[in-house]
Amino acid sequence: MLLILLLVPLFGAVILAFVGDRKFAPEINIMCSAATFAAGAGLAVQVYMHGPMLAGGKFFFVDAFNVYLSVLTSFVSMTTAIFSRRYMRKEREHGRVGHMRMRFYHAMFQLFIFAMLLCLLTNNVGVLWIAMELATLSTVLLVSLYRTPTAIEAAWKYFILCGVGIAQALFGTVLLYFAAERVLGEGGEALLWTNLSRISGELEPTVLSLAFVFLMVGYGTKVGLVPLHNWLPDAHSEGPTPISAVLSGLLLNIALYALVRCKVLVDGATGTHHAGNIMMGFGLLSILVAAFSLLRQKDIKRMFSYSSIEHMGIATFAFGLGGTVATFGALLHMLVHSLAKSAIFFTVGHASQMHRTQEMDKIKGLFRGNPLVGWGLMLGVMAIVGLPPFGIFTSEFLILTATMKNAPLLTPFLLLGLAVAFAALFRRVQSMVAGDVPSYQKPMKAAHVPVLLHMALVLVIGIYMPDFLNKWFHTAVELLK
Amino acid sequence: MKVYPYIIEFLQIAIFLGIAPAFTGWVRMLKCWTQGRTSAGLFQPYRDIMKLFSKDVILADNASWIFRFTPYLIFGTAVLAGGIVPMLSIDLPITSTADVIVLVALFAIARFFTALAGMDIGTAFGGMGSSREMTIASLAEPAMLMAIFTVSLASKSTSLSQMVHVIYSGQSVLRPSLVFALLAFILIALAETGRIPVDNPATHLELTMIHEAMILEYSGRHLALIEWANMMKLFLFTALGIATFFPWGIAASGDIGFIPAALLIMMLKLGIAGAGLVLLETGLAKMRIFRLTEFLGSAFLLATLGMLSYFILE
Amino acid sequence: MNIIVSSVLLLFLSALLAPLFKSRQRLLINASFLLAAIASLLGAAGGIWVVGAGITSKLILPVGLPDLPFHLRLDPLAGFFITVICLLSLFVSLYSIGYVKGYLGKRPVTSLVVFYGLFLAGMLMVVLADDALFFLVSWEVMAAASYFLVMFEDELIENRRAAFLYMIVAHVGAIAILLSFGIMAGLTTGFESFSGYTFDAMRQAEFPLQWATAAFLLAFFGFAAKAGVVPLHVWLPEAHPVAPSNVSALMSGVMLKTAIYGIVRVSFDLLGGFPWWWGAIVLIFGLISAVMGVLYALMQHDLKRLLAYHSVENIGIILIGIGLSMIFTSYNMPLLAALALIAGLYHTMNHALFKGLLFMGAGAVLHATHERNMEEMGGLIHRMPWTAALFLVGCVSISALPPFNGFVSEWLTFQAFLLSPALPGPLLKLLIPLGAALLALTGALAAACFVKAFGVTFLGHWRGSRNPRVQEAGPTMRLGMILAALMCLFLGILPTAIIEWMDILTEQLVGDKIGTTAGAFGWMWLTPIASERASYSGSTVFLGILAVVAVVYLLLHVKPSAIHRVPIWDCGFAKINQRMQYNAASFSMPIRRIFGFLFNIKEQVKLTPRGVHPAFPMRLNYYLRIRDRFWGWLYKPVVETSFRLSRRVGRLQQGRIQAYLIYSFITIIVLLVFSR
Amino acid sequence: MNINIAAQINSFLAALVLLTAFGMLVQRRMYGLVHLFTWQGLFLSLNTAIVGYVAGRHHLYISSVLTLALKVILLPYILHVLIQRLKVHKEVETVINVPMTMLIGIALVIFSYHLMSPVRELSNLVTRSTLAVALATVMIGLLMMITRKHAVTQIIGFLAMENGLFFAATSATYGMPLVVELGVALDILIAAFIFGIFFFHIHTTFDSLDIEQMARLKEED
Repeated sequence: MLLILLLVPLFGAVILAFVGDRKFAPEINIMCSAATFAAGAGLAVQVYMHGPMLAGGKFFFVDAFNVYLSVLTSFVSMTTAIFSRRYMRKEREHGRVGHMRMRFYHAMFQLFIFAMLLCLLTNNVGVLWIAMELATLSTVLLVSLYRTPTAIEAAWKYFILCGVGIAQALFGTVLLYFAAERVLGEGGEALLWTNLSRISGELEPTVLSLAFVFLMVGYGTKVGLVPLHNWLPDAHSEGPTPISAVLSGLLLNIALYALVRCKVLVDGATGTHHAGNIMMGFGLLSILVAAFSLLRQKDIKRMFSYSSIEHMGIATFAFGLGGTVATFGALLHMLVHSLAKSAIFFTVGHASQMHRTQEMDKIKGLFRGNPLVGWGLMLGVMAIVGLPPFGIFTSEFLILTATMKNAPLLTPFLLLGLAVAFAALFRRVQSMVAGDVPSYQKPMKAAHVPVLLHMALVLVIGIYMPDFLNKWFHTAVELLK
Repeated sequence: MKVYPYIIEFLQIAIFLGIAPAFTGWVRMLKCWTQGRTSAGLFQPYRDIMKLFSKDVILADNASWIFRFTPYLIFGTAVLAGGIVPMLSIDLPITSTADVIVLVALFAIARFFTALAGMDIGTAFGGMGSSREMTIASLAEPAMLMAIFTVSLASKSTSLSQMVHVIYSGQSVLRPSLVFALLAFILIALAETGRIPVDNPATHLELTMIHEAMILEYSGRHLALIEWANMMKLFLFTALGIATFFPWGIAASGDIGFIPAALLIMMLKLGIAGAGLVLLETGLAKMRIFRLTEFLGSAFLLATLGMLSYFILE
Repeated sequence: MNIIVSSVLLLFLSALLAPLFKSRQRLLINASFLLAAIASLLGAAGGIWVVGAGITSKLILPVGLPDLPFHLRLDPLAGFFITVICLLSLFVSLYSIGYVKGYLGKRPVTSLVVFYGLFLAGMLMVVLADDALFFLVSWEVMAAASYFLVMFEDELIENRRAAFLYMIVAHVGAIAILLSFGIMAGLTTGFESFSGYTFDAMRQAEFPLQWATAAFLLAFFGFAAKAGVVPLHVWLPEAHPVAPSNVSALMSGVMLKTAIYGIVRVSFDLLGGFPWWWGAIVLIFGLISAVMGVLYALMQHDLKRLLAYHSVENIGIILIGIGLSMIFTSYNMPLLAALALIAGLYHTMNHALFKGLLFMGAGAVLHATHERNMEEMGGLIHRMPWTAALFLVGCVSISALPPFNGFVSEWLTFQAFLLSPALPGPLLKLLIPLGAALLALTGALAAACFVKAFGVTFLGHWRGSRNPRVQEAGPTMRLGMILAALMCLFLGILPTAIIEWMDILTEQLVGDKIGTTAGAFGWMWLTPIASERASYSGSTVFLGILAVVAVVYLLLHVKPSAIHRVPIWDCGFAKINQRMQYNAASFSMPIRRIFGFLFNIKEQVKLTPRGVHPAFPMRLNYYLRIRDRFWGWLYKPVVETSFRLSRRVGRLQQGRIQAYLIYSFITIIVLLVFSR
Repeated sequence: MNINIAAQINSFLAALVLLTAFGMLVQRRMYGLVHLFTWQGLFLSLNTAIVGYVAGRHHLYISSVLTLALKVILLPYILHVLIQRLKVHKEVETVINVPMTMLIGIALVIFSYHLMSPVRELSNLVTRSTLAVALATVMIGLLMMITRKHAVTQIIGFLAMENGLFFAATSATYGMPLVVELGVALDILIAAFIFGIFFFHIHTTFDSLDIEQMARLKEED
């Protein structure tokens, strides 16, 4: 099951590379992703039945934490594939992408998914790093798909900054390995997460605290934490929308996942709350900076990428905070945020296609022009700013509660950030959805399935959390203790 | 149950209806004397009302039902108020329907509808009258209530008969708070009943008139009712002042025997009060409308002083 | 319980069905608003029964957080507010059937219908909620739904601005409420478990004073923001006028009351045992809102805006009652506390009814004339007599004139004021009566304001330049208004019955009731505390006036005398036209002069004189603009600061990749130093 | 060859690596940079081989060969080709304020030494003393990327960082597990192709490789 999950996208990439830009390429893309999702679901059931498991000779490892993320990843990638079918077709009609690039796009999309799943499922911290780098590389050229000067600039920044960051992470990994080797002895065993987590208590604290700095900076760059975030708005705003959706919906989650794994080890080793404090610091900084930057955005996708920074900040903060409630909230937050945010990006993509621009001042009258896009965007934003009954409210409620308990003095800052972000997002979105239809707005058939699906899920999770999810989260919380 | 109180009640209302014009006449008569004119006599108001009743009604084209309904309402409230204020006897059955706050509210209703009637025809004068009337009222009412509160603090009640009873039964002879309250009350009464220096009942000079401006379009029985109600209002305020501040001589119990005496004493007091009113009116000059804030402000100040002095001195 | 829940479900149903009938708008309107009306009827019945029987029932829904499912609790307090909400929503739903049809052919009304249902359901859920999470969820559902209702006619920029402002204020308020609940929950269980978030736990818990104060202040801030208490009221006169009138009726009438409910619930029920100055705070803010609200209302010439400012005023009056009650409670005088609380709650119900009535009337006018500016109206009483009469009832009630309901609650409040000398503190003794004077001022000004509102709108001649075809409101609209008007009268002349019905509330909240004494003189005398203290019988006043009027009328019409209709006399002035009438601005001019210092007034007169003599100007332009001072004081600074900050933050993203590399470089160095 | 000779060679090579790193920091010419980079790669692979020999870790030979192939032959070749294709070989880049950068570099060396001293205490490998050098190389690579304004030089700086990391791996733990080494190599390969493509894109769109002009996406106004 697990191998299927990994192999499908890999072969999908190869196949699509050959299929190229035939008429049915998007369908194949969708099929591959669907298969991936099916496999992921199967795996989830397996884990739900028999609990955590090792596979492929200790090479792969599945537990409550990464299984739900991998299901999420495969799911969102499937919906994104569905969305991108219509979207990219439109883009072709607009003549923004050519034959060669479509081929490239589809192949890279699958490769990207493969990289992310590998990240999640591998048991080897080194391989985790490699997969992460792979994920970066596979998306770099997707970001520059349109070959406009800004797109190339964005991609370049993405490439360089993430490359540098990830390099730091590798150094951190080396140090980790060094520390582990002294306990576990030589050989590849020493990089296996299962072993590491088992003996994390005996690892050398000084080394690990050093290692964590590099890991933090490395993976933090990919999570998009301030002040390492600068690549993120550019990359999100310049790439094709499906890519923006998966970038902020999934990739950030994956990076955060890696970071959290490392944090657990470090905490285990040092026995202090050192790593947690660092993460909290980064998280809070990200929330505030992102919230205030939101106020002055003109480009719609840029704005939502900043909101992604903010939410990643919240999740990081919560993980840093630790404790049952906060961790639970953080896990939930990762889930609902990626659902809601990708849904938003879908609608945003359609909106900007309808107006042939990403400038928010020019986007108007979505309610009238295309109710689905308009309401989808509105509801998505209401979810993302944390209005009940959507799931993000629940997670933020939990996180706030935990904050009030453990770090009451930080609560006002958190709330300030949330309030400002609320105001900023609402101000813009309202002016986009409301009002009369401008003359230059082109009607179009929107891909409604993904949007509705995501919003429905977010809503349901908000008011009723299914039991298995609850169980998973609780076991995951136990793991991350 | 006792019958007498109800008899007294009706007696009082009847007397009230009957005497009110005479009191106005009395005031006018004194005024003529002080100004060296020959007066039309005590009963001129009756003649006026009669005349108006016998005349037909001249109604503007666009007068609505409000315009026609208002006179009756004003009259009704006036009569009801007359039933409430204890003039002859303390325990009147109706008194307990309404305490002094309700009394103020009754006047407010009348004012409300008069003002509406003023705007109904859509003339400049009507609107001006209504606007000014409501402005003055909105300043006068708080002062009025402050004065009343002072008294009701002293008598631990807002029910009129109770207030009168407490003061009557001599627990309070010449308290400073009451003195202040009385002064305030006089100023307010001048404002409420539209006398000089606030308003001049005897003129139709466009820019100075307030109350007259509102009822400019009325005629016939409507006007009669309004005039009569105004006379009652004047009478009522005087009676109220007398009852709350100088109740001595009023019939303490619901015994019919005391009534004639009470009636006489009341007449006497009214006479004196009217004289006082005339002295004030001839002494003062009509104020500009924006000076009224000072006038009513001082009334409010006095009332407040009364209340403070109740807490501080007593 | 089940009745209420079922009514909530019905409302959801009406909301959910709407999209299905997208295509059949007329059917949609009839069906869904009828459904809403039925639901409200159910709710009202349930509420009345619950309060009457004084029962408390609970329910735990299987949804929500795994550790914190949604708790519902229906006690008399909730029942009372449900009654208020449902009564008005019943009338308004009936009214809406006619009103919303006015949009047919202009715009799709689906969203209006959907959010109307959600809005009502949200309000009911707020009242039912028995744990912090569910409370906040329903609170925000209510806020969001009403936000969309305000934005219904979204092509107008002013509507969007208003809606946005409303949303922001509401959300900030919600955050404050969340914090206050957080504090309470934390003190109950130390965040160990989520059970701390249930209201039951908060009831049981004992809070240290300083924390309780913090919680109370936060909650008061949040609820005040919702209720539009000065200085947080600025959103209210923006948002209420631009909403469709049936919605503004609900928003003004009952949505603000959920905030009142919150204040009562938190202070009396959850926290309890407060010091006197909490009450003083509530009282003071109540007084300020009352006076400022009515003064600002006087300056308006937009009918619905005027009404919105009156909501601020009336919320103030309600808070006065509650504040007094809190003060009395803190000095352990249950009877007086009960009196004051009854006054506040009674006014809550009254305001719901007459403000709803007034907004419905204003809506009818808007519906007929497509005009909100009073300066353009006049003489409507001839063209729409029903609306005029019903609006008049509303005016009389809100101006606190007997025998209508507004007077009863105001009278009770006065009584509460007059009993304040019983308080120990000399300071309170001296100051509270002044509050009574302010209340009196408010009442008188309100009367002035409504003379203006009614007079300018319905009386005189038509002032407008264009002259639209105006016809009377439709039957359903009239039905809604008539019912509300009747309720106003009923509450006015039979207060004792209502108060005996409400007694259970005060009994539970402050531990005493005034009902028995109120009933002492039989059903028609309202005598709180003691009969020699004070007494009022609305019915007698009503009947008395009625009798006298009838008698006089009959006497005068025994012999029929002609009524001659003639042109206006007006002191014999020649040809008067409608531009010579007093209008809204000129009516309120004296008061504007007197209280001018409170407003931000810009007034200018432009004369363009004819050549011959400056004394005979060709034309004269008069320009008047009155602004709410609180804009400049409170809101502008916040906005400007945040934008300045965001400009600062923007510098981070300055484009050059080297700079970004430097960031990460420095970050590493700093962290290394920090963790070495 | 006994341990301490090996250690001496090892640290000598480390010194050379550091030297080349500094050289790159101040080298103005493209080709010069590429040559320096090649040298660095060579030293690395030598070092790896020796360490492998001393520590008897045979998979280190593989990675040393990999390094040789990748960083001494392939990458420099690619760079050469690109530089010629894009005609940037004549371009001489102005390095701002050489002494300053040098000083910062030195400070970095000291800092990383200070930083790595605890690790050094713990380690009992021959190569333990070179860990500091590895970190310093990484840092200097980063510093180089910061100071340079040319796409190619930035990439070279990036690769230098990669070298440093590799060096760190060998010197801290006698190299990572083989699978990781392979993966890293693969990644670097892909990266090489990607930046190759990039150079062309940038050159075609901006008709120069100066990244100063890639500063349009910004917030401040």
